Amino acid sequence: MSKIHVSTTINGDAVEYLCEPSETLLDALRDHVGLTGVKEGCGSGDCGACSVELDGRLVCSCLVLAAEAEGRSVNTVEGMADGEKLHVLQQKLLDHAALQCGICTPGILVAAKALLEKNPDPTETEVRYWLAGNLCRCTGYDKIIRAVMDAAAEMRGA
Amino acid sequence: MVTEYVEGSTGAELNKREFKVIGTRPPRPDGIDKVTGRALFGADLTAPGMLHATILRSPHAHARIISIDTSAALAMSGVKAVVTSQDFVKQSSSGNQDTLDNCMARGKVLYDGHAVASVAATSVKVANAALKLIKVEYEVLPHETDVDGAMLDTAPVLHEGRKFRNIPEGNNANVSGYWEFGHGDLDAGFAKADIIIERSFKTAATHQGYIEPHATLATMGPDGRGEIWVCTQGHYMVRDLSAAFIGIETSQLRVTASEIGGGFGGKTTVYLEPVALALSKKAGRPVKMVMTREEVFRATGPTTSSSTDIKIGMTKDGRITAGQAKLRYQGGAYPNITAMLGAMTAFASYDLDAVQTLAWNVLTNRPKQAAYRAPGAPMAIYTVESVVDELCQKLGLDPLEVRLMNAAKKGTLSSYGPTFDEIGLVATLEAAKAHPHYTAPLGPNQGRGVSCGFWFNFAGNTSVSMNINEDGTVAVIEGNPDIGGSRASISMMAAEELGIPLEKVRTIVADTNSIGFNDVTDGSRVTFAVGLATIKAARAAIKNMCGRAAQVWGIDADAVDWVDGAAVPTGHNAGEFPPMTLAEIAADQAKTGGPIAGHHEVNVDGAGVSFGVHLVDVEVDPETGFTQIKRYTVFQDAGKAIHPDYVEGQMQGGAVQGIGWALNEEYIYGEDGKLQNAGFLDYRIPVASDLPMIDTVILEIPNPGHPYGVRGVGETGIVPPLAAVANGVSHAAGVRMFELPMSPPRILAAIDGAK
Amino acid sequence: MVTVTLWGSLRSATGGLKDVEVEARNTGEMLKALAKKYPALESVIEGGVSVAIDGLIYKEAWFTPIKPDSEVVLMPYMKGG
Amino acid sequence: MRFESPDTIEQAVELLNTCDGISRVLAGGTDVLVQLRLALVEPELIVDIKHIAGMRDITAEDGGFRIGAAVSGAEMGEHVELVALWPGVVEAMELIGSTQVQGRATLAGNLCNASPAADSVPAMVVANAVVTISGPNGARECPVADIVTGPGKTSLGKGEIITSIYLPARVNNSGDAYLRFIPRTEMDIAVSSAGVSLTIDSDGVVTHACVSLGAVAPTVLVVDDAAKAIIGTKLDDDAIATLQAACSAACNPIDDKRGTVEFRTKTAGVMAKRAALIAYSRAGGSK
Repeated sequence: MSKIHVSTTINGDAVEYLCEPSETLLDALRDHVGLTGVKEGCGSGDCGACSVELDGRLVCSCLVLAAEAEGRSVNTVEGMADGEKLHVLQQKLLDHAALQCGICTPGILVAAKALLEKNPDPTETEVRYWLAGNLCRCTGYDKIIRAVMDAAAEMRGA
Repeated sequence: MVTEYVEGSTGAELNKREFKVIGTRPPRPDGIDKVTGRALFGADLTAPGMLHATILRSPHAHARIISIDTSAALAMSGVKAVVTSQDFVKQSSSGNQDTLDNCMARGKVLYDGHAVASVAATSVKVANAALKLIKVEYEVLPHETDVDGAMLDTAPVLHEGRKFRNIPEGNNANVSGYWEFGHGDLDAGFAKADIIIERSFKTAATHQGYIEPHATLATMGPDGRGEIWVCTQGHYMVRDLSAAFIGIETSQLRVTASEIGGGFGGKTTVYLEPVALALSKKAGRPVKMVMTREEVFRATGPTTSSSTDIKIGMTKDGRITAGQAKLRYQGGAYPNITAMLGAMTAFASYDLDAVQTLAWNVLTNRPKQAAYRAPGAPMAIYTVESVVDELCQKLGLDPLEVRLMNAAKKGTLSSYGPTFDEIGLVATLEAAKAHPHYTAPLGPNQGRGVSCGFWFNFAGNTSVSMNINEDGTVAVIEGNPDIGGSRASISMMAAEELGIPLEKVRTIVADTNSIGFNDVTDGSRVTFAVGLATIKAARAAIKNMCGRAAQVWGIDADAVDWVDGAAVPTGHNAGEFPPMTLAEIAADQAKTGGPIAGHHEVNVDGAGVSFGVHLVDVEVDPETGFTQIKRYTVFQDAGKAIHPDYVEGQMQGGAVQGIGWALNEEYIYGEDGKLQNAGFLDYRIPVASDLPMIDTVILEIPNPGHPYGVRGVGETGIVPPLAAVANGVSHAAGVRMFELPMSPPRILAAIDGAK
Repeated sequence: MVTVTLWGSLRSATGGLKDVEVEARNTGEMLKALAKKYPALESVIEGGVSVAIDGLIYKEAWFTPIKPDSEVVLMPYMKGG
Repeated sequence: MRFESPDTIEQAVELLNTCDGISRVLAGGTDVLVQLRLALVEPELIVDIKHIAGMRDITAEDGGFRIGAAVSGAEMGEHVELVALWPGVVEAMELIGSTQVQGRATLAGNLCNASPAADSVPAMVVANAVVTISGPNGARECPVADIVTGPGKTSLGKGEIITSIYLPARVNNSGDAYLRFIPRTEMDIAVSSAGVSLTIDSDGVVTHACVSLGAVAPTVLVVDDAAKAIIGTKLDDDAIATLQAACSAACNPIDDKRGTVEFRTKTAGVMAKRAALIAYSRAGGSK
């Protein structure tokens, strides 16, 4: 069985990798591209730790085959900061102490970014439902929700 | 002022101290790595030549292993090593042997998912294919997963012929532990009561539910020296057990803790690490192992499930006259002490003349339980607090007033033995009573629940080193994995004590060979114990620096004090020399005698105890039994909140884990003894949309045992929510609930049953 | 002499006594004296215990001083999560 | 395993038809990848249909909408006209999984997975949705209600692929709704569910109704007695009670880890009642 050659764009860079037909995008990002910021918590789309944007659409990379990324564009947490400058969401998560262990944080950030791109002024309820697929076991979500709301406010003002 | 603390300070003195860094909310030092994806967790490391290993697990709940034939797997292309229980060393302590047997079944498999063999191969795919070639012949045995069932004489015996200590006559061979606590005359106490309520409760086993599955990378060379990289709450524990299990000395094994993606008690033991090390020893190459989520649920740390009888007597005006609890906990296939902890904590919130708690720990065909945040306490206190609430309801009394009337305080003989010193329960209850939440109006189908909670704090073995760098910065080296922001709070305590800005301090968690021994990150111990050792290490460094200044000034070392980050002359030399700052002393250290460091190694004592009170408003849909949490407030005594954000985070996280336990989380076993919900889809932890904001009120009743008054805060938050939510549901639904989780089918059945 | 209060299930080892007296100046001496006076307690102590002295809980600390009027409670070995 | 992403439906059909082993069509992949992960299925061939023209389009047609087989739930939710016409179908689709799953999951996939608890199917059944299928013998059409034959089983033949689902036009004063019961607010599989579509006249009297139930039988139930109970009424309390009782009476559920027979039976009626009230309000009725 031969491997599949995939040409794709990851965080704005042209990237090529070889993958097996059964490998997921999550496996490819972590094992072939070296982007270990994308986390695996369940492998079944239930926890959201592996969230990435695929052609601008929020998805679980564990539910995408690596081969499907051919010709498409993938954004991960590693692409959020601009060099030394953190994305507003990253800064707000720090400011609000909205992370404890940090394993869910990359997925939360990618998901929250996708939300604010679609809805710059979400209500608390909208943030909570949008992030319902991003499990966090440490924080009880309180500080995460506050951080996302605060980031939204700052981004609207900017 | 001199940042000195007098040994034996009372709480009042501690309250007077003015802090500069403690109590502020700076960003966490590991934060940038975690928001950029750079932080390295258990599964994130790779090594050249690395193999991947996976585990063959039992499909049976209980079976004798007749034979294991690994030859076909070993012959497969790409397979480099196979191990079974035969590849590990027999242990002298029964506790360690149990842990080893849980890592790799010996003789019998005791639960669905019990590890039987492991294969290291060139890829996960090859390893999994090889597992299918391992032939295991089983003799399937009858199984039991229920605690009450396992105590029956007809129950299958898990450990045939094994004798457990202090088990009274009349208990069967599955009872692995028995304990009694209490004081006073129970009969006389109940005789004084105007009302006595007796109830029985059941709670389901829950899982810690950390989002990061267990992962490790182990390597062992032909020289017999090994290294392990692992997500764990205690890398010294991993070192000691892994070395013992494969029969090498601890000095030959170096363990480095990765960032840890949640533990909550579930990463205080080993599962994969000794297996990966044994495979690496055989294969001569690094071996990586990462559990799937299904494996995490089937084979790691759930809590105990429980079955409890409670009897409490009360006078009409609300005084508790006597309390009795009989707690039966099953903790899976091996002995543990969780029922004992339940028995010690059940009535700890109350000042009682007569109290008795009896506890049985029972073996069942389920995974070996692991600690989970205040192990044993949430389910015990749930039952007591439910009955106290029912008594208040029947007598028409205010639940907080009744708790205040009966609250344990300084001088109370605790239900588990010792007399309490300074504790914060009364202050916490009063804060709850005064809070607007307590008197806010409720809507239709809504109910308000209240519960107290109690948990011990632990301390233990701790080592801290502190290097004063030439540029005036400080490196703190400690050995406890940071699961909730402890590097921040340790840095803050170092900065406070040294009198320098926080940004000059960097704290790292060192590997097992780089600093002295440390107990596991558990028992809410790290901010307390590592903080204490850090403060003392700083004092050692300060003493050294004062000595250097004295030498430079040509005065007596005793004539130098440390004020606001600088050495100053005192006594008759006062004002004679300008203060010499830490940075100045550091810069000249080579000239004044060499490197400056401070360190402290100690088995810390003096951990306080911790109390919390939770208020919750719930709304129950009378047609579906669905419960919504409308409002939640946590009141907890932190002693002294070093970094209030992280204290709040612990309170909020604990509360939400407790809400999950109360409403939906449970291990569901089929008749076949197999776990039916080994995934986040059907093991339902709370999601963001299930919850309101979790409000917090931090109280600070200083712990006399810590220089800054710190109490552990990590665990107490999970104790009250079970009863608080249950009491709220009982009021909202108009029917009392006696079983957790209060899933919608259970609530609806109770509502319909009461009609 | 110090008075040591035992947790309930240990009474079978002391002939039903809940409070026992031993000669000791610190926890290590107290534990040794207990094991000597009540041999049935030896294996319990070896298996690991905690000691509460005047309300503070100590684990495996032999040299913690005990005053004659101290409240001393023998407790099981405990562990958190 | 082989991965193919053909450009035409003919190629896709040919690939599937000539594959001797197990094959799977990949649209959103939210079910297929989970099955692969758990090794519940080890297919020889995966055919990604997202590169085939039309598969990712929502097209207006005869007053209704044709939804390509690879259109995600998120894309449906963003289509204002579709949401206005069949709000119940769209909300049913959008209840499936998380935001992340919505970015991938499809109506066609939810249908072909053939779970008794599939959220979109009861909603599509009351909408009289029609499926277009391509296969070795050309194209054919089939009502949604006739696709699922049992848990995990469909009436699709070898080599057949659903290419689109058509949601028809509807007369004025019509409304639909879908509700499900889950133990949390999100991220669960339906324990019981109900879809209702109805039309009212100018007086607010129901002239047409269709009521379906999910997760309470091996396949979606259409409960004619429940529809009859509200036709000719203004959804007064008696009519609603009769509808609720008819729904509960029609249930034939199982006991499992997600719910008991009693619970499913009762809550299915509750969901139907509540869905009917929402559909009535959407049709312009007021109570």
